[in-house]
Amino acid sequence: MVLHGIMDENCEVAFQREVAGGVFLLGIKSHAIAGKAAPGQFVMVRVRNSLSPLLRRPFSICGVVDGIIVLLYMVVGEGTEILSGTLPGQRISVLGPLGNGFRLPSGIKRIFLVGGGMGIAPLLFLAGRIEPGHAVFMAGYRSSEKAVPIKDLGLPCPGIQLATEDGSEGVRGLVTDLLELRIREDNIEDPVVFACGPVPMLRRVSSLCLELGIPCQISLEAHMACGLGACQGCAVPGSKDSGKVFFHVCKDGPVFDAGMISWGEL
Amino acid sequence: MVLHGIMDENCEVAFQREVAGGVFLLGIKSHAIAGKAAPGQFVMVRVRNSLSPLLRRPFSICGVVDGIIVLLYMVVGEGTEILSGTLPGQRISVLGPLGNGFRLPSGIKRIFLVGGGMGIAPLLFLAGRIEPGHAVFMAGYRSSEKAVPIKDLGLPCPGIQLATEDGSEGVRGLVTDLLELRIREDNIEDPVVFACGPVPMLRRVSSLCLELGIPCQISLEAHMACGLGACQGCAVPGSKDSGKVFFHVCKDGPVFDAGMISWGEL
Amino acid sequence: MNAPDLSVELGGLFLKNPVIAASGTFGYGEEFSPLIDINRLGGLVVKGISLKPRAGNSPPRVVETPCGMLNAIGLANIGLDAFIKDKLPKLLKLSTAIIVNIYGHSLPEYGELAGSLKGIPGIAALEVNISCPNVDCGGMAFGTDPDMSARVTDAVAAKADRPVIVKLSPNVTDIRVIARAVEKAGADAISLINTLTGMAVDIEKRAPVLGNVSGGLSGPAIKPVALHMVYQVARSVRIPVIGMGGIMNYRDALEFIMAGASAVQIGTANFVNPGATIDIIEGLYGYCREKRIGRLVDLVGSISLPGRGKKDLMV
Amino acid sequence: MNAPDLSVELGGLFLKNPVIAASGTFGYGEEFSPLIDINRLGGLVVKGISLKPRAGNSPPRVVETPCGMLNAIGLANIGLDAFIKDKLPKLLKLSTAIIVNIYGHSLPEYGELAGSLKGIPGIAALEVNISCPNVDCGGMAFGTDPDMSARVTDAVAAKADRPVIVKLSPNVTDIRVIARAVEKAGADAISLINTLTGMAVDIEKRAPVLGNVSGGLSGPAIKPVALHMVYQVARSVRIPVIGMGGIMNYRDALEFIMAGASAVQIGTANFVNPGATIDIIEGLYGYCREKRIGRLVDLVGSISLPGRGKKDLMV
Ligand SMILES: Cc1cc2nc3c(=O)[nH]c(=O)nc-3n(C[C@H](O)[C@H](O)[C@H](O)COP(=O)(O)OP(=O)(O)OC[C@H]3O[C@@H](n4cnc5c(N)ncnc54)[C@H](O)[C@@H]3O)c2cc1C
Ligand SMILES: Cc1cc2nc3c(=O)[nH]c(=O)nc-3n(C[C@H](O)[C@H](O)[C@H](O)COP(=O)(O)OP(=O)(O)OC[C@H]3O[C@@H](n4cnc5c(N)ncnc54)[C@H](O)[C@@H]3O)c2cc1C
Ligand SMILES: Cc1cc2nc3c(=O)[nH]c(=O)nc-3n(C[C@H](O)[C@H](O)[C@H](O)COP(=O)(O)O)c2cc1C
Ligand SMILES: Cc1cc2nc3c(=O)[nH]c(=O)nc-3n(C[C@H](O)[C@H](O)[C@H](O)COP(=O)(O)O)c2cc1C
Ligand code: FES
Ligand code: FES
Repeated sequence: MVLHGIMDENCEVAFQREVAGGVFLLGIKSHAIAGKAAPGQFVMVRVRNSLSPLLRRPFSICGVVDGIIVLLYMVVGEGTEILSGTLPGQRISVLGPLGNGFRLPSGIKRIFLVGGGMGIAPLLFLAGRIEPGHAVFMAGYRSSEKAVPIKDLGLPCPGIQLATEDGSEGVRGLVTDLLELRIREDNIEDPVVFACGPVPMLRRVSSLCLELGIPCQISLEAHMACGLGACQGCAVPGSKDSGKVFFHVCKDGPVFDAGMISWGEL
Repeated sequence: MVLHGIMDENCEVAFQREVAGGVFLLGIKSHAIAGKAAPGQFVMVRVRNSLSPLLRRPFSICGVVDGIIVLLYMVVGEGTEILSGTLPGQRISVLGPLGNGFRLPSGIKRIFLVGGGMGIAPLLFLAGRIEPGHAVFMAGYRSSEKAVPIKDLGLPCPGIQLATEDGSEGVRGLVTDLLELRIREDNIEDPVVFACGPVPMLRRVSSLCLELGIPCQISLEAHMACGLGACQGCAVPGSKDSGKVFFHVCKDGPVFDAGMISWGEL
Repeated sequence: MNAPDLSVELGGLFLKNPVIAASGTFGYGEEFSPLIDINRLGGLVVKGISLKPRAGNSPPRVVETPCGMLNAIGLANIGLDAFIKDKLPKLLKLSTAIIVNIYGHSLPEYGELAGSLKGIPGIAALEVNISCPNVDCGGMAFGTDPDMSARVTDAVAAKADRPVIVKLSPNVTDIRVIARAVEKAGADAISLINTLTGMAVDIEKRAPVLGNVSGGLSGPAIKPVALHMVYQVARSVRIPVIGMGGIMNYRDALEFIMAGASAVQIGTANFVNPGATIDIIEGLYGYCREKRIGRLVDLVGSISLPGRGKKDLMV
Repeated sequence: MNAPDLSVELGGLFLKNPVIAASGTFGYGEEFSPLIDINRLGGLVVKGISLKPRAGNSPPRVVETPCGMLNAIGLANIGLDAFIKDKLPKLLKLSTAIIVNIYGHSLPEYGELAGSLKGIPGIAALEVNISCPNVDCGGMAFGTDPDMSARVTDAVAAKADRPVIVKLSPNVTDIRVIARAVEKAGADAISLINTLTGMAVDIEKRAPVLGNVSGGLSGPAIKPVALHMVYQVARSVRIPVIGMGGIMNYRDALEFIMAGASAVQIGTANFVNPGATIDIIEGLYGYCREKRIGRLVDLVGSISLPGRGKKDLMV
């Protein structure tokens, strides 16, 4: 599902809010990009008009509300630090929507959305497109401080099962344990898994789903220069089955069937 | 008059105000630097905490009020553009006070302060140290839009004679014409000239004063890296009389006796 | 005043304006077509093509550095046959000069590439990459040795039926020597610079960031180095020079043109601003109009050098 | 845990920590003494000294570039005699290693400089600049040729009675060749990199910005190039390597150390942050404490290289 109509727009910031420790919800006005965006797609943001940082930063689209693209991001380095200082009314350059996006299955399925950390961002957008009651949303964090209060984001909000590694909120443990428990023990008909998060988590989700024969789409990250498929910078190794040595996250992805990726090399 | 006690301080911005088209008055809180600063000295400002722009920007100290260093600057490039966006309460790193400063003559003299454009900045500081009535302040600008409303700066304010090149305010012409008129025609006892501004203006002032045997101190600019006399980047050619091939603006200057400089090479 | 004339001629290659998208940063053109009107470009250099397809290096392949980026793509490309079959037909529908960037692992491979592209109508020129630092066999070795550079140039020029641009590596002691060698060997134009070799270390992992350890540095960080080499080469050869390295806007482009470049290529800037090429064309146009410059070519190499002044005087 | 040990030994030169102020950026030390406690530095390299005083190049001498700066100071210095008489006595009162950077216009001059500094107690080491790109006679020529580099090294080592550090130019095709040549000729340590040659054009004046046309590029922009050369040289010689080029903070310093540098020099960063050297010492100290690293030297060259992975595979 490669979409056309990519735009580079100098957009006004609608809102910027710290929703958890170092985690920000950013609203950017762009009817054009918002109108085309599909769950799983991302944008490349120029955090300021300067030679440093030089490259744009990729962020998943977390939702679209009234012509506003919503991003959910964590401050991890200089780029996100600068971005978090951008105020409503200021303008930033946004390139998108980029990438393929998730493919929702037809027919009634039991859909598991499994997000680790900021990996919940594209899944929240996806959740909004699924009929209520058909999806289970599982989110995992290190600790409660980093846990995003999903209900307060102003986005269509699924019911959430939470896991924290230190047990400070929700179930103690990894979100993959949550998933494994549900998926192995319950008698679930036609489950489908969508996952996004850190590589070790995705590796675990993938192997679980591959083992159980459950369809699974994961969204990957890679360092990017262009986001457009032009530079070939964002390579990830393809599995033997995929028939490809490398995929490019920005164009072939960021969403891949779990079986396409050579997890051992990632 | 080389002063010691240079400091590098991360200072709070006290105020920032656009006083003319693209000209800003910036107040920076530093009791330490303000306490040591003398007219003619300058500071090196890091316009933001980032690798680009890399180097600090030099600005003359325009005045000192209640532990606040006041700078008057014009937006000409990226550094000054960024600086002009700094808001009260934010912090910027300031290195100073640097350079030698003006040497006020002893005894009663007739003091002419001649500033072109932003060259008025160090002269305003100097004017505040001269007994009222002993100094004539002449300021020249391209046009009235760029003319700084000196009375509104909140600094000790001398009487001003204004020249604009287009005649839109004050006398039409160059500030050097004003000076020449006064200095040649009036019967002035013991005149002394202090000047700061663009090189062509300073060249004219210097040759006039050298011709008439009037003591003249001028403040020069040069591209700087360190501001401390360490890099030797800020060289200006010395006159034959000076006995030096080059002076360094940051350490030997920025204030020089007009006769020390090889004006033809500048 | 008439509209300024931005057109240039580069050793038989005619461009409507001097702004060319650089190899490896513009894909096969189509990637940017949703964003800009590619027909407005002076030209477009495609990603470097080899005889056989190549998958490229292990990731990570790109990393940001201060005002620049390192890439170790490893010359990943679809190979000559797929290029001619799948990409070229679309490219040749564009009304901009299509320049095919080629590289080989041996002299015969370079010759074979040039031979295979012979006779295909529409290809405006060949750009010969003797300078990519990412492939341990070939690449580097050719471009850093004047003799090998000349032999590659000769191998391509002997087979090519259109202008041959040789693209130089900056990772050399004296680039003028290489430039003169390829000029003598039959190059119609020279382009420079390719990337400087560099590296980044991940101090958390205590490992190189790039899967390939080292990579090529591009972007504004290298502009001063590129500009100096363009200046040096332009004064050392009679064939036209195409300058690149960190050009982000029309002012940067003018620096290269005034230093001696007849045309410029835009690489990394496309990632930061996909409209960079168009903005630069418009900027050059506006500059010429404002300064009443009838033909942009009159600016080429127009800097005046300072007198000796007090340089190197004893105190 | 005990306090981490930051001390290093560089071919007979002992430093309490691996952070050294780089030549030309720290004057003769006194310029920074109002701002930092110079005694805390591992060492301090003075501005390059020649036999006779030199006034240096015509201004402008410095210009900012993206994440970097160009300088064309032209090795302005007070000359050997004035240095020994006026500057050295004050310097030798400091409790940090004083390293004297020297350069000559001929082999005998290099030898004479080393000879004149012989026997002066307190000088910790000589750093031989064979790499300054700003002087048209000498400088460049020595450092870009392995043979000449070796002969300069030999000339100095023959006369010197303390460790000889040879400082390499990055403006070469293969820096490993030069490094091995100076090692063989008797260098006790190697420092690198000096500046990359670069240029800037003033498009308003249509002239080079620098009075000297070209200058040396330093600062963060060159860090990737410097890091790669340090990595290469550290793997090619047995003598210790001192790394520099764009180090702004302790994380940058760690990149160089992990890539193979036993010590680092801090240049341009001193202009941006006069406390840079001290901040870096404290940063390294804090890092070692946090990571429970007893001796910083254990980090030298500690990066692990990736397996070949899929590098250079065909599709
Ligand atoms: C398709 C995609 C979607 C993403 N969606 C989100 C999201 O919704 N929310 C969120 O918080 N983060 C997301 N990320 C990660 C985000 O791009 C990085 O956290 C961000 O680029 C870090 O920039 P920095 O300057 O703060 O960090 P630095 O570490 O200083 O960045 C240095 C360089 O590395 C790159 N980089 C660093 N970390 C990553 C990473 N994880 N992935 C890709 N490049 C990286 C940066 O883009 C930059 O070029 C996404 C990444 C990708 C590829
Ligand atoms: C001792 C001294 C005192 C000064 N006092 C004042 C003052 O009171 N008010 C004021 O408005 N300006 C003053 N200037 C000039 C001021 O430093 C420059 O306008 C400023 O550095 C421009 O920075 P930019 O990034 O906006 O411009 P850019 O042109 O983008 O700067 C690029 C580089 O060139 C340097 N540069 C550019 N113009 C000058 C210049 N005229 N002098 C020195 N370096 C320059 C910058 O510092 C920077 O390193 C003074 C300069 C000196 C040397
Ligand atoms: C991601 C990337 C891939 C590149 N691939 C090629 C290539 O295949 N062939 C080539 O000759 N140059 C290649 N280059 C070099 C550029 O064409 C250009 O010479 C260099 O990046 C300097 O210009 P810039 O600073 O404007 O990017 C590549 C550069 C980048 C950044
Ligand atoms: C203004 C300036 C003057 C320099 N003078 C000398 C010198 O006299 N001798 C020398 O060996 N290196 C000299 N250098 C080079 C530095 O010592 C250092 O090698 C280079 O700047 C790279 O390090 P950096 O990026 O940390 O500045 C000078 C550098 C600068 C910026
Ligand atoms: S980021 Fe350029 S191809 Fe994916
Ligand atoms: S700016 Fe460094 S010596 Fe004057």
